[in-house]
Amino acid sequence: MSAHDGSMRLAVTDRASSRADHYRLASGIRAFERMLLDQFATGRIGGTTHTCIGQEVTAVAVTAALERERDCVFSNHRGHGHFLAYCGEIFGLLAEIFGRSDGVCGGRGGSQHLHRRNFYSNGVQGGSVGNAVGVALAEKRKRSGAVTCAWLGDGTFGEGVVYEAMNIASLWRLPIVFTIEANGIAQTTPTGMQLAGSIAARCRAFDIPVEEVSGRDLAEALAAAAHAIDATRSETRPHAIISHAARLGPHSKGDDTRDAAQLEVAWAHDPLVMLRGQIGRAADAIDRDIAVLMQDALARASEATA
Amino acid sequence: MSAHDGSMRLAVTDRASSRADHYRLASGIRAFERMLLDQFATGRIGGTTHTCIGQEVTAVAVTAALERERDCVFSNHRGHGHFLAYCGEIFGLLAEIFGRSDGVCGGRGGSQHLHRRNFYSNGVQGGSVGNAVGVALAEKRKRSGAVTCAWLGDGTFGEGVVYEAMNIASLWRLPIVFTIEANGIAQTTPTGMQLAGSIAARCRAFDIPVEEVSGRDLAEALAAAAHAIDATRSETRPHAIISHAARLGPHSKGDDTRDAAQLEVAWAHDPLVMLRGQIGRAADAIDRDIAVLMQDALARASEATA
Amino acid sequence: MTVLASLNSGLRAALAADGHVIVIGEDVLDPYGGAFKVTRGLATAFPDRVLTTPISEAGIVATATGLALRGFRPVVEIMFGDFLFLAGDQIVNHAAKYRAMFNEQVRVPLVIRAPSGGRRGYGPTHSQSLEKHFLGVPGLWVVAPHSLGDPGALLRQAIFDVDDPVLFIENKIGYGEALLREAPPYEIVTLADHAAPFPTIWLRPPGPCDGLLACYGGSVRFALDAAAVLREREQLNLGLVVVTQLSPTPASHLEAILRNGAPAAVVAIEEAPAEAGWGAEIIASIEQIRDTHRLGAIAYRRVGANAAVIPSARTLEDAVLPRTEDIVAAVLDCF
Amino acid sequence: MTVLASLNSGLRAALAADGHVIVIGEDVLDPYGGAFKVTRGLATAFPDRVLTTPISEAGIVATATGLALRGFRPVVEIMFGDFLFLAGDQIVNHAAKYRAMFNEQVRVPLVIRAPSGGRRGYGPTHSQSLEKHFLGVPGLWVVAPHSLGDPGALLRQAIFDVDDPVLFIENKIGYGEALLREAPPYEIVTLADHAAPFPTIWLRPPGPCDGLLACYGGSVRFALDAAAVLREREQLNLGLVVVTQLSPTPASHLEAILRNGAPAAVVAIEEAPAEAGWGAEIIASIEQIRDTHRLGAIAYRRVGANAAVIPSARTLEDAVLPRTEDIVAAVLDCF
Ligand SMILES: Cc1ncc(C[n+]2csc(CCOP(=O)(O)OP(=O)(O)O)c2C)c(N)n1
Ligand SMILES: Cc1ncc(C[n+]2csc(CCOP(=O)(O)OP(=O)(O)O)c2C)c(N)n1
Ligand SMILES: [Mg+2]
Ligand SMILES: [Mg+2]
Repeated sequence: MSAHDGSMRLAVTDRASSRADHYRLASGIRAFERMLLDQFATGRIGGTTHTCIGQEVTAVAVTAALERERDCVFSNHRGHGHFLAYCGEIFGLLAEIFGRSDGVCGGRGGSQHLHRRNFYSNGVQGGSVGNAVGVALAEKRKRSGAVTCAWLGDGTFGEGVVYEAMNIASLWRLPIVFTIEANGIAQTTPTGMQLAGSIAARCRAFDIPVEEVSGRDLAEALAAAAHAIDATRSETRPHAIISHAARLGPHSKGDDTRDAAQLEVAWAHDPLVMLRGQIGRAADAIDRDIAVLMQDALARASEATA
Repeated sequence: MSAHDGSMRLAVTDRASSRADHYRLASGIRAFERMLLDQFATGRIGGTTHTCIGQEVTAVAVTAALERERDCVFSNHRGHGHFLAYCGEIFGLLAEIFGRSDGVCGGRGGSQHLHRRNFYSNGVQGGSVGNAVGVALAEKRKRSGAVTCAWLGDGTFGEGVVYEAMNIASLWRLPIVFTIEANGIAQTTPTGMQLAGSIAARCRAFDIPVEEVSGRDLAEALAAAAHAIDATRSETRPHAIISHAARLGPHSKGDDTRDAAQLEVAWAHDPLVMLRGQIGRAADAIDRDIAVLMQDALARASEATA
Repeated sequence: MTVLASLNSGLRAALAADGHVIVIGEDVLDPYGGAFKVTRGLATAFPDRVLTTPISEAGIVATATGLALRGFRPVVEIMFGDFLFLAGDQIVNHAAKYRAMFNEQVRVPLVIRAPSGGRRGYGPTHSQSLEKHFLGVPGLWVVAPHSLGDPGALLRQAIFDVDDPVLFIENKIGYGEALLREAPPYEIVTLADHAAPFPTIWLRPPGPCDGLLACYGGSVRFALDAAAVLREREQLNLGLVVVTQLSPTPASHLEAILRNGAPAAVVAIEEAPAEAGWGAEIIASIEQIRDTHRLGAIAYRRVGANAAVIPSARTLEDAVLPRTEDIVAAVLDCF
Repeated sequence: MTVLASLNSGLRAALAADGHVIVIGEDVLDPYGGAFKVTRGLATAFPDRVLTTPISEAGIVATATGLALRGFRPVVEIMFGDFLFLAGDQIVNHAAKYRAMFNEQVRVPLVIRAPSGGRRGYGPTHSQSLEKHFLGVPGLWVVAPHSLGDPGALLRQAIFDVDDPVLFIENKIGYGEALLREAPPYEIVTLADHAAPFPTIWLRPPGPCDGLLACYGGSVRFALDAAAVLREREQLNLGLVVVTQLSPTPASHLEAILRNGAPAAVVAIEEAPAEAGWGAEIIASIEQIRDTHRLGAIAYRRVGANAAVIPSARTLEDAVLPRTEDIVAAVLDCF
């Protein structure tokens, strides 16, 4: 018998959740991503997929600080963690990536193009940040009180539309949090080879206050995210969160050009290991549960579609 | 007999020029623009044209600080002043705007699309700033020592490609000066309704040093431009000049929606009047010369094309 | 009533009818009312729902797309159609994609208005008709008003009756044209159906029809003139097919017209260079219909601009853009 | 030798031949060598002239255009052809405009490479063939390599022999195809001339020709397969017209082929939805030639993708994109 309730979900977390709950979610995301890479390696899935190994804690922390009922999320190409932290739907996502009709978008969207309730993503860098600004404008006009969280990578600061979006958001005082995952790399290009000045200064130059945090420390990230999101909501103006956490896996599948030494250093600072350390022995049982959940999800996703 | 040598040119200036020479050029640009507006009013020319009345001193000061033989200029929709400060060719420009085959671009380009030696312009906001970055890269690779001057308006900071261009320029340490005419308006939209934060902070966020000056004061503008241009050349990295001077004329022809009081204040600070005050009585003779020059240019541009 | 007045009152009616309609664009506020005055008076009447923006074509369309995803019905003005490519990625990879790629779970009811076309001496970057580059994008409608229809009603149709992005191509010169309630000697036949809801106006000449002029937007006037010249000077009896829905191709309308009798000649007219343009699509579509219904051979011609940048000088511009004489010549060339 | 290897060595040869050639794109450095490996090894060999960039499609093309204005011959890689619209304004309103609008006083020798097409499960925004949206732009060439030509030589031709911007459309699946030196049973005829310098490959079947398949780039393989099926199964003898120069339309090549005998059927094949696509232009151009030379009637068909967003799921994607069977069916439908 399986160790979960059959819903094939990870329990999502909020500000009141325990460290163990956050760990369960973050570790679940990690397990999901690893499973995907395995499935790629065996040729069971094709196309392209960007895993967020190393960045799970940021996804969990920021999403926990959102109000999941009303807030909106616009994610990017590397969005599995954002998606699972938002709704926990392991099977819906896996089925989508498997191209099944019972995937969250019927297999049409695939890894990079997800939609569920108030969650959206697009695989074209930058453009979705502009769409997120429109979502924030819509919610402001509806007086829903919703904050919109726009996820973007550090490399995406190369795209001009990001600045058009920040300018409009700041000018019109829209309730949007630009959540920047500063993993120090874009595909194969280190940030130093693609970004002049700094991301924080760029945001501030648009009059957008910045919270810069380590994406390794759940408590720090959660506190900063909560602060930024609350301020966004109460002041009705944009804020930015910059979370530093290395991408530990490949860009897509097996295409990592960084050298072993560099990766070793990065892995030595794995945020998940830090979080695991904080919850002690409980982690083992959690991870066993997760392993069963993944197996079951994979088994079901491998069955013929009804 | 005409008061000029028949070349139908305004004498251009450099750093060593006298105030009177700068005045002659700036006043010549003003006279040219006024003549154009008159021609529009009488229907002799059609289409669109953006005059730079009020901003002549900036054009003269910045261009005087360039090395006219090797430096490159990429201008925008409001480029007559930039063009005349660069090469002084009254007739070539007037003929171009009249759509004559002896215009600098054979009448094809018109007011917004000019080319002469190392001078280029394009009427699409922002894109030409990116092209200017490429020109700067070319000159850097040729080791020509040339600096490229990219002209852009404050409103053009709405366009994303401007940030892509600044990022590349700063990252690759290109010899380019972003010269920003902060006239406080874009077509009918005041800067406060289209720009969050500040232009200076935006440039600095890309690690681009900024000289911010009043475009009313020739000496100040020239000194700042010289400083920025010299630093750009010697450090081989981009700099920005932000010059504040109001647009005193309409956006294009007769389409000014600002109220009379606002315009009156702006006119009370006319940079040309300030410069005129500085050179005293000599101005009268200069202006008489210029009037003759304009008349002759207009007469010739009104003759049938050879 | 001019095309401009009709568009302006159509937009006003749309704003009045539904609080979800939001007008967004550069310099759209009063007293200016937009570069071509289509939004004049609207900001005064609906101050909260007419938003002037920074100069950010991509950002504006992106923002409007987000609004549409969340239940609004935004109407964007791109100041000059020449700048559509700046918003091209937003149109093609965002607005037009979401509905299908999110498996029909969302809608993007967004209208993007773009004043287009030349003949005003605005030069190479402010005179183009770039709509041909946006035809055949899955999920995107492209429509063009003209004086034979009701431009304001068309705009309301684009805003309310379609849940997908609509590119709405206005012709700058066309703004000043008076609406035509009748068009003697033609009988006016309006074709619209579920697959092609934006009406094609078919002008049937009295008597047997020697050929068809297919046209849209800014070319309608020239087609009418050419048909008049050919009627008077050459006793040629031409019908006009005035298409409003440029994409998807209104094949059902074309079919209805052709089943009424195959013309000996079809001349497709557009203001852009004809290469890979709207006329090519019309010819290919008609050929398919002709073949299906085993109709007789048709002589086709395309009339468009020279394959050239549009010069600023009016005389040079006139030589580049298609004129009535070019249509007349093309028709005569068929016979 | 594969198409990929040919392109890679062509680019290498271009870099070696002329110090003005500069390769610019995202992630083009070694060891990665670009998302599709076309630039692999080049940064190692020419470290100073292979520039990796920020993720800035417009900025990259803008920069390259400036370089070209000042005497360089840049070659830009857009990582996925899907992102071409991000650089669309730069291509259409900057690179393609300068030469003409500056009255022939400047040149913009710029090549923009764009890996395009689907069939890899990359989903809605990473699988498209958007080149049809860039056809018929005055001042812009659009070309597409394929296994029947010499892709590397074609790339060098685009870099060196043309002083205008060239959009160079590579097909992702096509990279792995082996170059075909011969194509039995066809005779290979190469057509190129001053107006259309990029060669059309005409595959003439032995004996009388029942019809022509017009195709380019990623569709060539499917056209060859379909022709083989039809030959064997239906005894139909088809020729192939493999176009390389997508724009301007190589009308002179088409004319040369048609004057050799009008085919009963022409089927135009492309990977994008056919509406307002390349095939429509080919059909309209051939109709013009047919009429000029008073040739017999031709039955036309267009084969392209469904008018749909390209799904991620491979099975769904296969149902949307055109396949050999679709071409076979289209040909049979003509007879
Ligand atoms: C417009 C656009 N250009 C290029 C790409 C290809 N691409 C996908 S992910 C990626 C790197 C993104 O880097 P970053 O924003 O730092 O996010 P990360 O992958 O590091 O999470 C690139 C270049 C794209 N998807 N969209
Ligand atoms: C891409 C683009 N969008 C819109 C326009 C129309 N337009 C021409 S000038 C102008 C205002 C420019 O303002 P700014 O940059 O401040 O320059 P200024 O006119 O004040 O000198 C606008 C919106 C344009 N030319 N290009
Ligand atoms: Mg990154
Ligand atoms: Mg301004």
